[in-house]
Amino acid sequence: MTAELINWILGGLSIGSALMVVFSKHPIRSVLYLIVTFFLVSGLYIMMNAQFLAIVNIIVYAGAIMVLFLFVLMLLNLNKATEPKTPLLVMLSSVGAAGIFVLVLIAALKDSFIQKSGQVAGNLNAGMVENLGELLFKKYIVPFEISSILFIASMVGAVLLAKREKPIID
Amino acid sequence: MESLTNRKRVVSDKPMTFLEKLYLPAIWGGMFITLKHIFKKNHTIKYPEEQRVFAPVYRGMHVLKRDEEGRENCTACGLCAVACPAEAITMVAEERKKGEEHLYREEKYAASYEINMLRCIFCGLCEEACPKEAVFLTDRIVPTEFDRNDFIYDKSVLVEPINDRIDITKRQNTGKRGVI
Amino acid sequence: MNPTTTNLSASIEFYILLSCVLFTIGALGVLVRRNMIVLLMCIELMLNAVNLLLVAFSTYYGQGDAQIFVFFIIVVAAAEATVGLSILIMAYRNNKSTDVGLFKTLKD
Amino acid sequence: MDTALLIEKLVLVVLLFLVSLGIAAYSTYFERKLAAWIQDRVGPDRAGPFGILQPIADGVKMFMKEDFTPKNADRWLFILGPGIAMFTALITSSIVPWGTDLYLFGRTIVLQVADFNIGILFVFGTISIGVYGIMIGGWASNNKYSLYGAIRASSQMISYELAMGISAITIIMMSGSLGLTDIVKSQHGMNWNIFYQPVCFLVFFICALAETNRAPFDLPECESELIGGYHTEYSSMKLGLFLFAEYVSMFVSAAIISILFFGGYNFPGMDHFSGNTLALLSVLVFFAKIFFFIFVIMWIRWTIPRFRFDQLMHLGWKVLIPIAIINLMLTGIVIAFHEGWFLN
Repeated sequence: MTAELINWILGGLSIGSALMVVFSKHPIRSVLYLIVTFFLVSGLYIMMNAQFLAIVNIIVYAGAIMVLFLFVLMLLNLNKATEPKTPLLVMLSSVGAAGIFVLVLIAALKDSFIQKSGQVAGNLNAGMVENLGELLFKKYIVPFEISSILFIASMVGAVLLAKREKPIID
Repeated sequence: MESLTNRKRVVSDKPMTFLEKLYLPAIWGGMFITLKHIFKKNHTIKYPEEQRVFAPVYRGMHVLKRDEEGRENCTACGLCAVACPAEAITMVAEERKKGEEHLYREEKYAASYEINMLRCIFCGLCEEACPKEAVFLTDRIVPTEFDRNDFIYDKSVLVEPINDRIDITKRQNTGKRGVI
Repeated sequence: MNPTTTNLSASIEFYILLSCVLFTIGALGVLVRRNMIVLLMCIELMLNAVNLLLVAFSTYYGQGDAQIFVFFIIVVAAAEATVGLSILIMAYRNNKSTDVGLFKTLKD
Repeated sequence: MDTALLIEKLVLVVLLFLVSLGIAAYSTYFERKLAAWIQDRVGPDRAGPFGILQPIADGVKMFMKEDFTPKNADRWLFILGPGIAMFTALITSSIVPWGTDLYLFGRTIVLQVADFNIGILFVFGTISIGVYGIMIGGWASNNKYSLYGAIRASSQMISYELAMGISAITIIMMSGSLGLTDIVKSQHGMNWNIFYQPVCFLVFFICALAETNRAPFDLPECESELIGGYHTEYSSMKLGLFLFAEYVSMFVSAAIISILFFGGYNFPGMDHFSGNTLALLSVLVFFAKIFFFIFVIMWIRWTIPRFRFDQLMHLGWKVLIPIAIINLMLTGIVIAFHEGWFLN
């Protein structure tokens, strides 16, 4: 089963690179591994026939947000790993907590209501542009407009925050 | 003052019009100029195959002349070395022995005569200073070398071969010799 | 897996599991790392895990609504990243460090 | 999957790869020739007749040169940078429709590697990844000039992507599809978008110049200020990959421009032909358009001086984006009137 195999490979690699994001010493390496993760997740989207979201994921996440991260890292010149070392106890307890968390999540979802057999026969092309466009610009037009206002607000906020204040001369 | 060419432009700093602020007409103008140049004749001379014609007063590599009987003209008087502004010329004089009359024209000759071609500025003052018509600048080009020492030319390079005389008649006819 | 009943090429459980694990890794990063930039990145990772789950369910049920939500989440993530990074730049300018411990002073 | 289809696509991919590299190689030659002609010179003419073997000589030179990695460079990322640049430049050509269908061995062969129904978004995706090659390469060199080049490149590319995207949206509205094949087909019969959207074309073309780092927007690598910018520390074939990537992306962007605005493989009077003749002619016409745009891009390089960085940002944010948005709105209104939205 090729499709299933591709899914497993993409999933495994994305978990691996996500781990590398967390555990690589160098922030720039983290960014690059995160980009790899996004690509793998986009691959999973394509496997799920959600092409539009896959490309949007690449354009927005990998192409814009991560460039921003990389840009900030380069501007701040954080070349050396300046981060203080996390104490071993914190490390161990975090890993333990995370393990328990994922166990609880899986246990909770294991017996949940997901219908297991012959029912769902929705639109096969739900992830295609035509469908999403219809939804976005008819059913969800108001949230769409509001999100653009959110964008402008965040843009103004970012400019205001990052702008260097002029020294007050008295 | 009257200008020599009619290309003079008076510079002004009046504000640009809207059309000028668009820059597009200016860009089109510039593009058109470069396009015109694509079809123009190019001025390249492909050097080893084609060579530029030298001016008659061109000053290239030196030559130490011999007279009609093949004797060296130079008497090692040192005037060229004195005249040289770049101090490129050195020489050692020696007296002519018996039996060397077929080699050297006068009683004294240059045992060694060296020109440092890296120092030489090819001004031609050595040629003008020489009273014996011994040193001339020719239209030959100084070849390139890989070692700085190879640019110090001694007599083996400078003196013209007996069988392969170097033509310097053009330079003798320029009229400056013998004017004084 | 029966292709006539679902549009997914793997079972839905696979995607649920994967997204749980990715989310946990993001949360783990927030716990473990001290660098603010890496923290922001871990938040992006968690958002991405949620997105994955939404897309999986959307395809599972053959309806596009969840994908619209993913779209909005991406938008919000972009806004969050810009604001977060500008706050980070401000903090770095004042303290020459990107350690989250700096924000301890906020409680005083 | 159909084995014949697989072989067909594989042949197409290999062919496309070779053609892209060949055109990129000869673009370097042609660029030097054109520069020479514009400056009343001859240009490279020693390697072979008229110097047509010059790209091969250059390639051999690139291979023979010392491959040097700076001591404090990040070794892996230093290698990764040019690789990403080349990869993203090449992969964009996979969705370009090169001509009408070909009929061979009783099969219909589509001259396109992948007909994505979101083709133009794919183009933007690859463009937005393309910046990583330069950024990673510039940062990994551990050189301040490289870093400046990388930062300039990323801010320039992000800024110009916006105006480019908006002007592309105008074209999407005109043709009603994101797929490049549909965009080409919608321009059949001299309905080229350039006649309807000249302003949009201008914006898109300027942005394409900026995205491919061509003059007058070659600030990331400007020799006079940044001694080569992001590829200062690169040598040998890694440098070669960077330079090659630039020419490949120039080729691809010329293809995209001619698809979006000049009808792709459409040409006047194409209805008189059919079958394989039409396919061959359409490919030839398409390549003629591509070569014309490559020529124009080079011609611009040797005419217009480089921008200053603040001028670049001013042009991108305060001129091109507003123009593109106004153009988008006008187009939307016209389309709405045309389809009679205000009547009922």
